[in-house]
Amino acid sequence: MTARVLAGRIDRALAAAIGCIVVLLVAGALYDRNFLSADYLLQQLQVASFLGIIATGVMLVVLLGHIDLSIPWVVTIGGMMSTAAAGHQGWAGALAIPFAIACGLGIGIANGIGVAYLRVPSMIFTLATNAIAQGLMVVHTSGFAPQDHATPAMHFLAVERSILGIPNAVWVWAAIGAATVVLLGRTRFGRRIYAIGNSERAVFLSRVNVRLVVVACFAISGACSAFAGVLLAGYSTKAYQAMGDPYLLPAIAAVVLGGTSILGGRGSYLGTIAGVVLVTLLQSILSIVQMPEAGRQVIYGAVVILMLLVYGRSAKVVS
Amino acid sequence: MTAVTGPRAQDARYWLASHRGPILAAALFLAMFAVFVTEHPAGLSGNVVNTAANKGALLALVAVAQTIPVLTAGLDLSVGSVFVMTNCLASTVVTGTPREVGLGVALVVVVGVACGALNGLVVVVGRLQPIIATLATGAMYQGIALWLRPAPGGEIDEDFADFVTGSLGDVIPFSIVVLIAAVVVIWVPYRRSVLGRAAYAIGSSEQAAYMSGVPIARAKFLAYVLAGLFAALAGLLLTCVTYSGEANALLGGSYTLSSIAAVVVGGTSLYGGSGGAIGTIFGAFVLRTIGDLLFVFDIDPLSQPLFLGVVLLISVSLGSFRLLRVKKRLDLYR
Amino acid sequence: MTPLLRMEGISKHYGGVRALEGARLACARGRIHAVLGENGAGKSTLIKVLAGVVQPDAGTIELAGEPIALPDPAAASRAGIVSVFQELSLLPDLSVADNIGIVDPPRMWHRTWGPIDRRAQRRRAEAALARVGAGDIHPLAQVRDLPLSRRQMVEIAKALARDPKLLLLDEATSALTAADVASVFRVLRQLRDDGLAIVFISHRMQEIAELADDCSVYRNGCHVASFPAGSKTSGEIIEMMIGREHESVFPPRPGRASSERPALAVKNLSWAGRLRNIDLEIRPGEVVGLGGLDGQGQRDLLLALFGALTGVTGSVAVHGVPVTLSSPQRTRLPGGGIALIPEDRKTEGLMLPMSVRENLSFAAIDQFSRFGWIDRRAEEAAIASMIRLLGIRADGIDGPVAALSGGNQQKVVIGKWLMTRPQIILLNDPTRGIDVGTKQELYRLLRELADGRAALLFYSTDYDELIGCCDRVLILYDGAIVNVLEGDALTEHNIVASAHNLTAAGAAGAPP
Amino acid sequence: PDTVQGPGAAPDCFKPWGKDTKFYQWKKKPGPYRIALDNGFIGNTWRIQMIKTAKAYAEQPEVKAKLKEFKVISTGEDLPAQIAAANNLIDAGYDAVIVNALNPAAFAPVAKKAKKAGVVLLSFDNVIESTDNIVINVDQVELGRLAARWLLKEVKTPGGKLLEVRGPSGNSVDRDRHTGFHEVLGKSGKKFEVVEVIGKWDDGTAQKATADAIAVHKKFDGIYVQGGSTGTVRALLDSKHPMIPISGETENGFRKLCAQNAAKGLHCSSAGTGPAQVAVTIKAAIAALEGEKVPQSISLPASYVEYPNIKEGSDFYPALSDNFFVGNSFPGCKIGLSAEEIMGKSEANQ
Ligand SMILES: Nc1ncnc2c1ncn2[C@@H]1O[C@H](COP(=O)(O)OP(=O)(O)OP(=O)(O)O)[C@@H](O)[C@H]1O
Ligand SMILES: Nc1ncnc2c1ncn2[C@@H]1O[C@H](COP(=O)(O)OP(=O)(O)OP(=O)(O)O)[C@@H](O)[C@H]1O
Ligand SMILES: [Mg+2]
Ligand SMILES: [Mg+2]
Repeated sequence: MTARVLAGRIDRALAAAIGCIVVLLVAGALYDRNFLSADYLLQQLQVASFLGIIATGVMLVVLLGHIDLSIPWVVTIGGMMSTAAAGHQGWAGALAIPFAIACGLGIGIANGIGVAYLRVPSMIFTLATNAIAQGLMVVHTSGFAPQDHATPAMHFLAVERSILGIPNAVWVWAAIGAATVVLLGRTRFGRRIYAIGNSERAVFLSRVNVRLVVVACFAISGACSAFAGVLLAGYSTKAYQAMGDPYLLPAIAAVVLGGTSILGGRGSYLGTIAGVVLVTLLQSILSIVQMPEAGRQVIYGAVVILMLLVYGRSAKVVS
Repeated sequence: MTAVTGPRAQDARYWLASHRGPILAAALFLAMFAVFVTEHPAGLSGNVVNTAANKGALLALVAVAQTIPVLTAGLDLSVGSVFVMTNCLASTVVTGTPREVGLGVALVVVVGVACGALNGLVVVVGRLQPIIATLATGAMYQGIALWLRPAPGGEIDEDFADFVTGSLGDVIPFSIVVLIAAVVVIWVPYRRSVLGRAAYAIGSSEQAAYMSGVPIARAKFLAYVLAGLFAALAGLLLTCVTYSGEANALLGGSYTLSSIAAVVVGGTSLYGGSGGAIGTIFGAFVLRTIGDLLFVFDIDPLSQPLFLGVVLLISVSLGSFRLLRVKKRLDLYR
Repeated sequence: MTPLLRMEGISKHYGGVRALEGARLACARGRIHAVLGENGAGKSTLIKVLAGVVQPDAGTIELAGEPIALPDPAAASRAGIVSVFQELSLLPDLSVADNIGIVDPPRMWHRTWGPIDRRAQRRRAEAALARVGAGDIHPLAQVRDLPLSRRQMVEIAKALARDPKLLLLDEATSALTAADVASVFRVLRQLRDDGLAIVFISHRMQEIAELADDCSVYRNGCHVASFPAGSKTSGEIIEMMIGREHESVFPPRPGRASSERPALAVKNLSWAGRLRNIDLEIRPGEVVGLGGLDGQGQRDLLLALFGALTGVTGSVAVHGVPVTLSSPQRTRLPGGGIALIPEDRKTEGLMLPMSVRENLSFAAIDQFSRFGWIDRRAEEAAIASMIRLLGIRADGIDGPVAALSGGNQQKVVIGKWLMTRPQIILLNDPTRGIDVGTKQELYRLLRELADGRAALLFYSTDYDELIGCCDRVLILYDGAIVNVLEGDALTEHNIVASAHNLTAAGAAGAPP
Repeated sequence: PDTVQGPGAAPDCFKPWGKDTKFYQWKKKPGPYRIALDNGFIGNTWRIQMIKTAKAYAEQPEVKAKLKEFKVISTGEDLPAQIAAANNLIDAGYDAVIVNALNPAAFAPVAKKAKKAGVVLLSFDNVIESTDNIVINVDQVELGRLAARWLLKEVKTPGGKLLEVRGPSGNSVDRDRHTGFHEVLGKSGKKFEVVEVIGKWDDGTAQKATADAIAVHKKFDGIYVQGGSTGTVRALLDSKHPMIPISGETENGFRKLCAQNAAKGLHCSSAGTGPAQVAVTIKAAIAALEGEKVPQSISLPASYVEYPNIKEGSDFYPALSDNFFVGNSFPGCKIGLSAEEIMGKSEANQ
């Protein structure tokens, strides 16, 4: 495999994802012209940005060769903690959003510690922290009957369109995305993420604090999810139980459809963006054309497999 | 290390080293179950054992299904969907005359095998990452389940169901007999077969296995087929437990995730190459007993999810005690 | 008589890289055929073509006069072609017995359908191990737990247990100690006399001289010449391999360094019963060797000094300053720190799918980054000079290292560490799988590093190397230093004698 | 139990489902009783509210006096675990077991077993489809019909486009409400095109689905949303779609939005089942254990309110959470304290 082949692979994922997006839009437009209206497209972008922010964290973790199944309830924690803090007077209320992100960060760090220090497979450690996060939120809701109304700031970030008529959520995602592109491509930390995904052992023997990088990635993932929870609360103007449930599998699917190897070490953020848009559009279009849930699931699965067959095949086993 | 170094003792040491996972899981299960039955007002009665067995056997079958692809360093995220889909199917076809019931059972098993075969094809011929390929096929099976059973219902031959979920002589739960039979008739021969060992070889190092001339494609394919088979057996058992079918995506999802946890608690490495069905079965029973602890400790109803989460976290982290014994830090990294 | 094997016009290209170009090889029954060539000459590719692992772009293969297709390793195996690959093909999680019996194991009840007969398999494994002289390996041991040299023995036993007609050994002895090599050679000669054809690849010239009946030399993917062994001097052979003249192998050793403060001083270092009370001192400019039978704690000692072990006791001082080596990060010290060239480059030294650039600069990335931001220009410049310094042959720096030949990969590993400008360099058998030409460059490089006031601790399984390169050699036995050889006492005889811990002090040169 | 003739105890509270509903009578057991609640899923507000109500009800002095133990077990989404929990509760000798079933069809074996063991089995909300237990529920099909009737009344045009935001696929309540809704529409003789999307009773999902539907179809004449009604109204408001009649569930947030926007022309009807039905179920359990006659199937009144009657303080509570389910008062049942009070109290603690 030469660099060109490798680069070609990533480009192919991106190109295929974009191709699929175009096909979906055309198919949608054949069903109803309004699919191509700016209204509809901007709305998809707005909704995609919530998923995109979550997928950003997921991608970092997947690049390490791990997975984060605690997404659903960390999103919920983000929403519920921000609204709960907003209910307080004074500085606690003002710091609602940072507070929620800090909560996500905390769970992310716990995930990282479990994975990096206790060496529990991420797939089940994060499963357990997800269960704990859910337990905490049930206790939280039942205990103090907390405030769960979103603040104007949250609503502003999630829904309003301040610049060029583009939803603020999209700008937020763009900023996070740009930071991620830089982080992955231009920084030492980014190098280390890819390297750990390829050979943790070699990275350890290169005097890198592997555990710290792993903890950092899980922490970022937790923070991203919690922040997405804040935006979702802003979108719905409230936080509620299980609000993160619909985001786990789409986030993973988006990352993988964007060409990131689920085994880690390979992937580009541009691909993830395309994956997020693709998944969002696919869900939306299947919903609009009133495909019954049964058919929707079958088509969803088939599309994922077909797309991966186009570009996601692994190399044959030869030296 | 022991001071004994005779050849027997040495063999025993190697045996112990390679079976540590199942032994630990079994010990954990026995301890938890002992606490549960001593606290249960009915004690160690046939009914209590039967209830625990039925509940445990369901997850155990799904988790065994998960184990086999995991041994090849794969993963089958569709086991839960196949479980649910075969449940929906069985609630339609396993009814009528004894002959029809028999044919129905056979059909359910065949469909499970077919799902496994499709997974196998996608993974082997399509060369897709199993985790994502089975996520996608899982969605498809879930869709088919919804199509088969748009709302909960259906029926199953009640005599058949009662027999399967009952106890032999009110002592030995039949579901345990099914489980043991599955191990003896399917797992053990598989473990001893060339293709079974090939699964371990692939999980250990696919590259090396290929270079050694191990039949990779056939072994992987078979692993997914067996996963489908075991998931279908679980779906059948679920139908017997519930007398009905339901295309519940949440149920499938929770079984898929629990099955992975059971595999890990049972001592099988998610990286493939080591472990096995016996450990997984105990792992599944450990997980199932966690829920029973709600019975034992009087926990505030709204704190129960938190309690379950904490116990789950502790049980999956128990394995990290082995880290204390690791002398070579390098060995922590793969 | 037609040779057992004849390959003609074999070509293989990887993208723009030419691995083989019209190569040929013929070898006869009852002969050991050595294949020689520098790193990247295409030897392994040739073997992989024969083993069915790699499909050639062009060319024909005949076995016993019949054309044969080898679409996959299983086909080669059926044809009686069995290989020991440069990267071992063992299954780390399986037992030694399972590994040896992985293909076509003995079965109970029925020859094709019966379950595997584990007892018979174990007996077979024990016999195969005993035959190559590795009876010390327990058949139930997991391969993962064996040191590299034992694994290599298992791999050879596995190959022999398959009753080959044609046996291919690609650097099968690269990690073996002299004693193991001797017993393997005994078996190989026996097999040759039984009528097997054997293809043998090694970078150790003395092994070729000792074993080969015929030789074929390759260069840049092309066949250069074939001739009976002994008809050419080793100087001539090396010239054919590297295409230029070849000088004396080891660079001259300067006299002993002055009695200045040691760069590395270790006192009473012990670990887990595997290292016992190790005392050693290395001064700047010194190259100290670690010798002895393989698995006597040499590798553990290097790992301990690199902070990769837990529970190490004793004291370590670098330039007189006591340090706690509780993790590799701690070996990053002011003024350069400690570097370790690890044992297994594929899993420990490199991130194979990543580019040459990313691998080379990985350990030294701090030098090219400010606040975590990488200065790509500075990085590129440093990489370019390192590639020049080591003569790394790569198709640009943005291709994956996986595409480099074994020897070039090893150079990348070394380059990666040299970029950190270490003051203490720990080398774990760094010349494994490196051709003579490169080896020689490496020896020169080590000496230059020492001259640049680095302190080197050098473990090698090759005694000549220890003798030629080191100022002093510490012989380890069972985790303890049993002898220190230097000056005139540094001879092969003394190394072998003290490696087996046979010598009372004085019999083979007293330690200073 | 014996099958007996009505009328049963507390006829204002335990209203028989239909004319031919049987009445059950168990032998009077000496109190105090051990009663257990076997709950499945817990991760949503409705369930949390339900459990809090159950606990609070069991703590009321007159109820507490009759109870030796009130145990609650939540098993999560895992159906077999919920079945096993029910079996364990029966084996452990609880006098009555109450189930909110994950799958209504799946508890037939449990009902069989309870009958054999002489344990009183009751179910509510997602009720057990078996005559071997006492069923307490709101008529879900009727809820669908109610929505359709109201929309037919509000939508003045002879036809048009309606949006139906449905619940999770495969669920029996979703099916029932959908059936009732279409039954009435079908019989109305008007020509409506119904666009169905899936909101999964989840505000976020419903909001997205509604927003997408509006963006593509541009104009609807009315909406029926089974759950996640707050999200649907949000999407309507965010899209600047003209106000249209919406029939939704009983979320406090939904009713708040309706009241706030009523002046702008937003007309709503809100119908559903409050979590306080658990208290009615406990009451029925005690009645059965005390040897009273109890209908096998009890019909609870739906909490229903429509424009312009949505009143602050009785139909919605500005101080309470949007996620709160209103409509918990069952006047005939004299439950003693309403869920509003339970939630309101802890709200005040803050
Ligand atoms: N650009 C960055 N963005 C975000 N986090 C970073 C960045 N660079 C480093 N980090 C985080 O900070 C940690 C410390 O960085 P640094 O590169 O100094 O680690 P190190 O050199 O391995 O550690 P040390 O030398 O202190 O033992 C990293 O492991 C990583 O988790
Ligand atoms: N998979 C591959 N992709 C791209 N290039 C490859 C691949 N495998 C080998 N090559 C290239 O083919 C050439 C021959 O490699 P080969 O491994 O056969 O060399 P070798 O003679 O065995 O060298 P060494 O002595 O270092 O093992 C090298 O230039 C190498 O870079
Ligand atoms: Mg080679
Ligand atoms: Mg080599």
